[in-house]
Amino acid sequence: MFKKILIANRGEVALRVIRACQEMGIATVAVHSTADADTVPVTVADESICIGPAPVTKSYLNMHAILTAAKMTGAEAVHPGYGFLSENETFARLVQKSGLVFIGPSPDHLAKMGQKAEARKTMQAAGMPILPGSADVLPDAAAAKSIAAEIGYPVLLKAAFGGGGRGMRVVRAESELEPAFLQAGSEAQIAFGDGSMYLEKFIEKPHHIEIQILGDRQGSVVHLGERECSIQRRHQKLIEESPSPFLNSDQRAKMTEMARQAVARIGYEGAGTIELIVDESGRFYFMEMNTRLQVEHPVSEEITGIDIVKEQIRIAAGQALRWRQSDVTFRGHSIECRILAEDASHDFRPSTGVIENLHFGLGPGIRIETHIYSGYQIPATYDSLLAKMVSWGLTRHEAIVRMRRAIRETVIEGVPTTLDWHTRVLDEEDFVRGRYTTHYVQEHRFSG
Amino acid sequence: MFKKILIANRGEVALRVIRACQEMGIATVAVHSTADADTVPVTVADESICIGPAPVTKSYLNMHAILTAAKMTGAEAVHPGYGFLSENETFARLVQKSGLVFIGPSPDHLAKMGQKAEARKTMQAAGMPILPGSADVLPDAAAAKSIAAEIGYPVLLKAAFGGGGRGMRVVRAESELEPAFLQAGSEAQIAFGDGSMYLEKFIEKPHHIEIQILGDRQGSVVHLGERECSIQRRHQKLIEESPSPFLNSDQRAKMTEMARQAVARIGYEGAGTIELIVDESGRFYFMEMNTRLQVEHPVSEEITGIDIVKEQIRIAAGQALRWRQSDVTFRGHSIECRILAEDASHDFRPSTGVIENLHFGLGPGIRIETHIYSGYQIPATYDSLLAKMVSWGLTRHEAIVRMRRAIRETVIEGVPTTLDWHTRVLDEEDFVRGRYTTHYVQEHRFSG
Amino acid sequence: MIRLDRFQELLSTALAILGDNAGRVELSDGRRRVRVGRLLGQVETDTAAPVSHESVDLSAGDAVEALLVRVPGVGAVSFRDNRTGRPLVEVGQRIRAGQTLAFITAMDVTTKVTAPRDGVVEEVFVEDGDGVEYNAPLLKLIPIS
Amino acid sequence: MIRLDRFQELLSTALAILGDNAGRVELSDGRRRVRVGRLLGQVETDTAAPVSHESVDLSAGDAVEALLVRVPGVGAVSFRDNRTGRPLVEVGQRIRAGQTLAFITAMDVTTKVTAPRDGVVEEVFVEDGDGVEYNAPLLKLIPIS
Repeated sequence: MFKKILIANRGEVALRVIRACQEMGIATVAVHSTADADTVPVTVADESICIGPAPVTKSYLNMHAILTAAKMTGAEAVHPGYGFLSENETFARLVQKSGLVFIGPSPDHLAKMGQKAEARKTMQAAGMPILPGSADVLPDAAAAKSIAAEIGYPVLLKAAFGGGGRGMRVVRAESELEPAFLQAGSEAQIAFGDGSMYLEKFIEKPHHIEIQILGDRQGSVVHLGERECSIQRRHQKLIEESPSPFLNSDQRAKMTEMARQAVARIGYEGAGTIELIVDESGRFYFMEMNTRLQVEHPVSEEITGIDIVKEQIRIAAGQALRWRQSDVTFRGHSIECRILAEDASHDFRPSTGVIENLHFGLGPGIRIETHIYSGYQIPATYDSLLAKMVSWGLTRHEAIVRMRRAIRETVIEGVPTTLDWHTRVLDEEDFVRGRYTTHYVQEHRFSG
Repeated sequence: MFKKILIANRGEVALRVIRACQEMGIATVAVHSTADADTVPVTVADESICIGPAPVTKSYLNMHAILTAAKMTGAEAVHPGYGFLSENETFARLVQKSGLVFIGPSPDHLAKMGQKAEARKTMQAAGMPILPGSADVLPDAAAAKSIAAEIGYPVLLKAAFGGGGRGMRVVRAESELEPAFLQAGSEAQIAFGDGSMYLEKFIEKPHHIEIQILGDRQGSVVHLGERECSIQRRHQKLIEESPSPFLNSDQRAKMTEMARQAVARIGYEGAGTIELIVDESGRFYFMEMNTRLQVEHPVSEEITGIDIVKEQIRIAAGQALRWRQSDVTFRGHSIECRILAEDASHDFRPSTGVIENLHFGLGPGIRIETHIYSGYQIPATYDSLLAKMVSWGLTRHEAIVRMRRAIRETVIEGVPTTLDWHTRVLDEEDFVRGRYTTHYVQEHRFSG
Repeated sequence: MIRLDRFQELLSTALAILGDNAGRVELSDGRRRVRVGRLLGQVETDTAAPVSHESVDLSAGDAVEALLVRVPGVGAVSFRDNRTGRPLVEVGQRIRAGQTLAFITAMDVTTKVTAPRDGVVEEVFVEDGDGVEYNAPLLKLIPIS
Repeated sequence: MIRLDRFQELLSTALAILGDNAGRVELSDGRRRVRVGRLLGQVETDTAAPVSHESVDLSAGDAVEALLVRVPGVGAVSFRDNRTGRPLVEVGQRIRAGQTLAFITAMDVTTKVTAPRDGVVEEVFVEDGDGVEYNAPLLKLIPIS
């Protein structure tokens, strides 16, 4: 096992990884920017090194400085957390070249999964269903029609270089396809200078569901169940839970096992997540694979009892998984609320400031993951995540009422937060019944 | 289900019960003395009533005031917590007579288990082994000899009205019995004015192990496993864990099942605890039954996932248990450290003062049960419990390292606490190996 | 009750705005929240009620420190003589030391509250029939020597 | 390094007491604990070393505000000319703007640290060969106009 690990991250995830290391008897090195000098991870780590000024390109994305810090402190491995360099192939190769261990998958897997098209091709070959559509740019409306006829309406026309909804059309009937193809194409031509179009199956009421995977170097792979992550706005998740209230046990068994086998087939090692889009009827399609720790990993830890960060470290040190799939047990239900320094009543506008009063509701079934404290100055440079409040209950109902109770006792003063927004969602009928899709946030706007 | 419950207690347990009620959608009434007016349970309860001045006889033991408060607020049931009136038969009867529900066993069971001799007789009849000894006062040394010969040496001679070790002798061989009997008898005569002596089996290396029981009104009883509570000084527990590191699975299965059946035989309802003394070889004897919630109940909750306080409330409302014994699952290991406002380097001298800085180490596998906050004034009138830190891990090792890590991050300033003492124990070899008896605290004195 | 004293004005305002239908009022001092149910709400509202000074002129007594008579135990307050049904005290009334001011009834046990010294009733904080906490302010006396 | 500035004196004292064998020093400001490993310890110890003022008399410069030259990036410090091996700077030495003060080497890349203006070296905070953090104080210059 490693004697010393450098954590190439900040905030709550840096603290999470440091704690795992401490529990394993591994010394820790926290690297930080000048803006983060006074933060909790820096304080609780055994050693800390300032690697640069506040801007991420000069600190947390500064590979050279991070590797130098690792060398200077004699760290044997680097844990990248999530975000920043966690899925960066070049960094993983540099870490290896420096004679250190990158706590994550191989650079090859990072590279493969880092490109969407390549990832889908790989996982399709490994047995995962892929959202049906045109593999390439459509030459004309006739080609679009023929593919649409094959996969069935509704379909989504997408500009190859598009974004922000421009050059995008949902087409529900064949008669609408040709005009939509021409309109969207010229819109894309004007907006992006390229009118190339793709087409894919349109999912009316999509669920974002992901499967947590652990694979070791010996080729064993287990899944830790799924996470329902459909409560999001602009791909920023706000609430996650496990198990998904939407799936029945057959659907669950099928998708987790299929993901597990596909990951085993590609020889993946470390923690990873298979992201699926799931339609109303439970049909699911591989979207992408996240080759790192996820922000929402605690909900899987709560229901399985397995510490995912410690497993990442053990796998990176060459140890075999201590469980077969049948040894992994699932108990109860867990929910995570990402408490953000954002003003939900103003379209989740990020805010900065100083945390003036801080008190978390604790007690049975409540886990708090946070780096903030009373007096903490939120730097404007980084993301707005203040704390992850995680509840566990024997039933989904119990997980919800515990979360409500913990949030009600929680006080975070000094900056606007999403605490009130989360409270509203936890009381809202569709959420309580577990009937929601990725449209939830835009369909449920709560006034301030 | 009840619409409103009055909590006849204070401190962390009052908060614990209020939280359970809130999670069940039940309104709460906190009663408090003038000394506790500004405490957290009073603040988070829906209503609060000051019932008297600081001295417990005028507030938390003031049955009349508590019942008046219940009537005034329209509470339908009273939860007594632990300590205070929780095992008071008269109070339970008064609550019933007032048309309210006492959340606990029947007054008859409180009465029966409240008297040690009666309790042992009842539980022996229900099938529990009892520590062998003289049922009555010994007439002379000859009688002592004959009983000792029957139960085997070593035996313990005890003054009927003794205390503090006086009039007490461990006798290891028959030749020593007569002189010891005479000496102890005259010692007791001088000290207590009565030389009457009992004799019982002496356990060299005793374990204090207890079985958590839940019984409903329909006659179903389940156990939630055992708790090892041997880390104690003068019957004040300091660390508890579940499962016991001392027992093997056969011993565990035998004693939990035997306790479960005995409790079912006496028709007990509510939460209760069968306290056992266990010798080196795993032989166990019933000592007493606690007819209430225990301070250390969280460790059983952590490994079973069952919320004991909510079950107490459901049982009191007449609901049947939702599990048979085979449905109760056990996962991992849990440890509780009772953080006290006591100076461990001065023989656990209690201290008072104001909590100046307060920060609990949180994160994976850590649960905190506390009523204190930064600025909290510890009243001299009540007990010294500041917080219960509870850790859970997939293994005992993980539960220990998580607790160590959480304590290391914890800061409680303003008063001496047992944090350092707990840290020492968590690092000490006998504890780490799980090899300890009730003699642990006196055998391991750590210098300040 | 004690812990709410400092919020008295705020509470009175809040309850005045909300009117009689206010089932519950919540105040926050930052770290903690204080919730007050109907019972306490009523008690506090009374402090905002106009006080009349009819029978005695108190202008000379302004410099004298008022004496707060507190509730000796949880229960229901009665300000009436239980034989005659007549009021025991009224604002502005002159009281002698030892005179009965109120009865507190709890679970069929009634406790008499008597005046600690001679004085004039300046303010009454609770209404006849209200449930009160231990140590809650009952009424204010302006001592007369 | 920045966060330790305020503890500098305490640290120096602690390290002086513990001597060279101090593997780790821990300070607590109440809420949090600060642990410093070997590396930082060494850096900080140097500030406690006696400073000699041999080559230049600085008595006239006392009123001039000293200029702190900081480390531009994580790496190992070299105070020697890599051709001649001779020291680049010494305490009391006079320095011209643009003159090389030190080299910071990190992963085979070497960065030159130059003097921002003319001045006299008053204090050097790190030793040749030390590993340093970004923004750590390297040396103090007394500007000469």
